[in-house]
Amino acid sequence: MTTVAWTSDEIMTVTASRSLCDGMSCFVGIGLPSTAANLARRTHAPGLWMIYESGTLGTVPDRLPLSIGDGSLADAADTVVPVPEVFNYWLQAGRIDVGFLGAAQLDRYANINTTVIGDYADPRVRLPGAGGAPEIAASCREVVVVMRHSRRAFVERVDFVTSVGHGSGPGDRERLGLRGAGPVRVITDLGVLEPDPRTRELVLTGVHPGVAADEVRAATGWDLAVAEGLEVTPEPTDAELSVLRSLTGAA
Amino acid sequence: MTTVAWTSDEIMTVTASRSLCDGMSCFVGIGLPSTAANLARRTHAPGLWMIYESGTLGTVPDRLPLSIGDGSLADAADTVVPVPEVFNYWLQAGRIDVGFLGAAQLDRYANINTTVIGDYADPRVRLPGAGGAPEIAASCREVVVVMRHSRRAFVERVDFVTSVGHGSGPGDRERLGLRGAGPVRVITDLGVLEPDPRTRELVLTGVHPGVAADEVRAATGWDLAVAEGLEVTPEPTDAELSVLRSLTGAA
Amino acid sequence: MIVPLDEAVRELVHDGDTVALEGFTHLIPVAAGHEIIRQGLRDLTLVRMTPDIVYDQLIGAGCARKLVFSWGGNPGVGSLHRFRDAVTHGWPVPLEIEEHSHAGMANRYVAGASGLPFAILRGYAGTDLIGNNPNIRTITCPFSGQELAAVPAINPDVTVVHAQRADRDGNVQLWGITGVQKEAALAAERVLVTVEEVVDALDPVPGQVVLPARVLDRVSVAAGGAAPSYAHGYYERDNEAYRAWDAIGRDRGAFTAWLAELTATAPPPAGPAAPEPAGRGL
Amino acid sequence: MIVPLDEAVRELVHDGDTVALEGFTHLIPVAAGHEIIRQGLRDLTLVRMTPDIVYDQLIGAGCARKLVFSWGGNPGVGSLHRFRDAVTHGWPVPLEIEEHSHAGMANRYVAGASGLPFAILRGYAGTDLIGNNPNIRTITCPFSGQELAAVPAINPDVTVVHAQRADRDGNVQLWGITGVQKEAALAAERVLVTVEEVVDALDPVPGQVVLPARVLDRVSVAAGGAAPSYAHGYYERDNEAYRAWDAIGRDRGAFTAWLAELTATAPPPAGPAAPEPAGRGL
Repeated sequence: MTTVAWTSDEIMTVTASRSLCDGMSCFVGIGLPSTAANLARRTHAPGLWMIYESGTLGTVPDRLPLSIGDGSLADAADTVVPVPEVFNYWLQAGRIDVGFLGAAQLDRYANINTTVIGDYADPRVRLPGAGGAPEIAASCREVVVVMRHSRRAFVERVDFVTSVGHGSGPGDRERLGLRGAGPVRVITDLGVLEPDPRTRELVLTGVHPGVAADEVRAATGWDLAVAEGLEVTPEPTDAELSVLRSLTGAA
Repeated sequence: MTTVAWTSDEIMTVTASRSLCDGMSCFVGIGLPSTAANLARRTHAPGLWMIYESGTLGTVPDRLPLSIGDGSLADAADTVVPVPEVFNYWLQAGRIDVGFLGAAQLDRYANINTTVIGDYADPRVRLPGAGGAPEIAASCREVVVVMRHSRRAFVERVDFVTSVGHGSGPGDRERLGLRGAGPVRVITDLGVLEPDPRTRELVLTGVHPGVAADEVRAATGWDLAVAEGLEVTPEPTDAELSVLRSLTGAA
Repeated sequence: MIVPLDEAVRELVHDGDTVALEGFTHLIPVAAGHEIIRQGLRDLTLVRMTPDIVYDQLIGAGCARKLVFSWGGNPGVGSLHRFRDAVTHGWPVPLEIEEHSHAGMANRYVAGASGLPFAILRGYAGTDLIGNNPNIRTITCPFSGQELAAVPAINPDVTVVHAQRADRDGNVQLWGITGVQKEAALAAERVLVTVEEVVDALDPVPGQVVLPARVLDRVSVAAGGAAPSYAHGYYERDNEAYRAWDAIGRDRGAFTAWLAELTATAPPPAGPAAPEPAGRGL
Repeated sequence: MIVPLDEAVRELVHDGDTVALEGFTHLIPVAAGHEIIRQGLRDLTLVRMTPDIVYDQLIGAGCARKLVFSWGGNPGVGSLHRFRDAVTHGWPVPLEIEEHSHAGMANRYVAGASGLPFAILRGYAGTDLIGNNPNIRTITCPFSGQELAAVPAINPDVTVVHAQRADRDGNVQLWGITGVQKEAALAAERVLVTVEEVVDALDPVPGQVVLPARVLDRVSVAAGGAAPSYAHGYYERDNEAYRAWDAIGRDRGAFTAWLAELTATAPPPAGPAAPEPAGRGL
C-alpha cells in the first residue's frame, strides 16, 4: 500500500459522501453515514435534505451529532415532527431519495444484519437490533451502505436478516412488495461494491487508491466477483479532507 | 300553557346544560349543544372540559362560536391538535365522558339521522350528513341529544341511520362493538326522554313546567310511553337565564 | 415555485381531476376555489371533510361530477342549497356523492399521507353509511379477532390549502386550527398552497405546521384568500358573509348572477389583502 | 396530582407491570428509572423504542423479566453490556426479548393511543424479525389486495416520560424532539410525568406537545431528571457520561458498585437542579 495523506476511513467517508447529490433527501443513520452526509452537505451538496429518525426534517446541524436525537439537530431543522410521522408520513410514503445505513454483517445479496451474531435464541454477540433500518431499506428510493471491510462482516449469508437487501436474488424485492431499489452501493474502507444488474449479487466495482482487488477479495467472506473495468476511487480532495477533519475533530 | 318568563328553547338549553357535571369531558357539537355546554361551564360546571371536533381541547371560549372551528376556540384552548388526533387519540380512545349531539330525525331507539329525509338515492331533503356524529355516538361514555320536538323529527324509524343510538333494542350496541352507553337522555323543548333500561325504547321521563304528557305524545311520531313518576323540570334560575341570554345575545 | 394563482391552477388542476381543497372552518382556500371556477374546470371529483360555501359555489358552477365528504353545510347557518339542488335535481349537472364520517375521512387522508392503501378505525358500525358506500368495509384484527372498519386511502390528484405564509424558497407555515391540511397535502400527487404573504424567514410559532417546499408544487400569494373564512393572526371570520350566502345559494337566479360577476372579474391581485387585516397578534 | 417522585413510583408502578419509560435521546426519564431501581421493583416488562443506559441499569439491577424494543444501544458509543449479559448469560436474571423495528414500535404506540387493537404498516417483509416474533403478522388490504404487516397495540400499565414543565394543575408541556412520548402516554393505563419545574402558566412554545392533566396520574418534580440525556432549553446532553457508562456497564463488578451507590442514596430533592442549567433560550 502506498503512503497516503488520508486514512482508509477517510476515503470511505469521502466516497460515501460523493454518493449524495445536491437536493436529494437523505435518511441518515448515526455514525459513518451521518459523517458522510454532513460532509456532502458542506462540499458538493449544499442542498442535501437530511432527515434523522428522531423527527428532524431538513436539518443543518452546526456540528456532528453524537446521537440521532441531539438538540443541535432540532434547533437547525426546517421542522421537527413526532417519530410516528417521520416513519409514516415521510419514510413509508416514499418521500426519501436515499437511505444511508451501516451494518454489522452484510451478505452477497446485500442483506443487512444488525441484530445478532450467531443463533437468535442463543446469540454469540447481541447487537443493538433493527432501529429504523428495515423500513429504510424497504422504502427509500435507494440505499447506500457504509461499513468497514472484513471477512467477519462480509459473509456468504447473514446470521439474521434485519433489513432486506436483494433477498436471495432477482425478483425478491418485488415479491416482498419492497418499493425502493434497495442497496445500490456498498462503500467500505477498501472499495465499492454494487449489485450486478442481472443477478443482484454484489460485485467489486471500485477500489480505493493503493488497494488491489485481491486484497478486497481476501477480506470478503464469499467468492467476490470483480467487475470488468474496475474503477479506482479518485483521491479525496484537500477541500473534502479539510471539511471532514473539521467535522470529526481530527484536523 | 302558563305564561312563563322563559322560552321553550331556553328551558331546553338550561336542562341540557344540567346534564353536564363539573370536570366532565364533553365533545361538543355546534348549535344547541354548544350553547348548553357553554352555559354549564359558566354556571354549575366551571371545570367542564370542552372538545370541539376542529381539534380544540379544553377550550374556554369567551363567546359562543358560530362554527366548530372559530378562532376563539383555538385561542382559548389548553391545546389544539390536528383533526386526525381528536378523532383517534381522544374520541376513539374512549377519553370523552359525554357527547352532545343534535339530530334532524330521531327514532324510538334514539337512532339519529342527519343525512337525508326520504330515500337515500332520491332524497326529499338532503341534510349535511354525518360529520363526527357516528363515532361520537359510538365512543363517548354517554350521549345526550338536544333537539326540538315535532312529529316530523321524532319518528318510528329514522329514514337513515347516521349514528346508532340503541339500534333495534337491547344488546344491539354490544353486538356492534360500540363501547359507550349510547344516548342516555334526549332533551327537547317539551321535556326529557330516556331509554327504558330493559327495552332501550325512549320513554318520557320529564316534562318542562306547563307541558302536559299528552302534548309531548302528540308531538311524537310513535306511541310514546310515559314513565311512572313523571318529573317536572325545575324552572330555569335567574342566574341560568341571565348567563344564557348573555351568551345568545337575547338579554 | 411561487407563481400567480391563475398560472398555478392552470398548471396543476385539470378536467377530471380529484381535487381536495381542505380547511376546517379556518384557512379555507376560497381564492383558489374561485380561480378553479373562473377557469371553467369540469368533471372534478371534489373531496373535503367539510364542504362549505366555496364547494357550494364550485358545485353550482358545474365544476364537479362527484363529491366525497363527511359534512356538507354552511357552518352555523344551515344547508348548502347548490349542493342540495345538484343532489336532488341534478342542477346544473348531476352530482354523485360518496359519504363518510369525519373519523373515516380523517383516517383516509392519514393513510394517503402514509403511503398505505387503507386505514382502520372503530367506526360506522350499525350505520346506513356502510350499505350506501362500497368504500367502507370491515377487517378483522389478526390478534384479537375484533372487527373494525376499513376505508381506502385518499390520494387526490391535487390538494389545495391556504396558509398564513411562505418563505422565498416555498416552505409554508400555518397555525391555529390546522385541521387535516398536513395530511391532505402529503396525500396528494400535486400540491398548491395559497398564502397570505411571502416573508424572508418563517419564525417559529406555537402550534405551527410546516410544509417543506419539497412536498409542494406551487405556492401563490392570495392575500385575503381564505375570506370569508379566517386566517389566524391576519383577519377574522366574516360571519355575515356566511349568513348572506344563504339567500344567494338558495336561488338559482341569484346564484347565476353571482357566478356571472365572479367570472367577469379578474382574480384579485397578489398584492395587499382585500379584507382589512384584523391584527396580527400571534 | 403533584407528588414527590418516590411516592409517585410507589403509587403507580407494581411488580410485574408493563412499563414504558419513553424518550428518543431527548428527555429520557432517568430519575424515574433510578427510583424504580431503588424501590426494587421486579418482573417488569420494559418497553421502549430505544432502550439506552437507564434501561441497561434497570436490567442490570434485575428489575426486568422482558424487554420489548427496536434498538438497544448506547447511542453514539456502542453496546449495552448489561443488556447483552442478561440476554446471553441470564445475569442477574434471564431477559426475554420481543423485538421490532422503529416503524413497528411507533405504530404500536399509535394504535395504543388510538384505542385500536392493532396497527398496519409497510414493514418487516422479508426480515427474520417476523419468524422470531409472533406479534408481527400480515393482513390483506380489503380494497387493493396488498399484503401489509400488522402489529398489536401497546398499552403499557404505566408510561413514564420526562418533560420540561408542568403547571400547578398538572398540565404538562414538552418541546424539542418529542419522539413518541405523546403516544406512549396516551396508550397507557397510568401515566407518570417528571418535570424540570412547575410554573404558573405554560406559555406556548413552538413545537410543543401539551399533555392535559386529565390524561396523567402523577406529576413529580425532578430537576435534572433527564440527565445524562438533555432537556431542550434547560441543559445539554452529557456525552461524556454516555461514554463513561461503557466501562461501568462492561464489568459486573463495576456495575454492582454503581448499583450499591445508587440504592444507598436517597432520591435527589425536588428542588433546584443537580446539573447546571445550560441556558433557557427557547
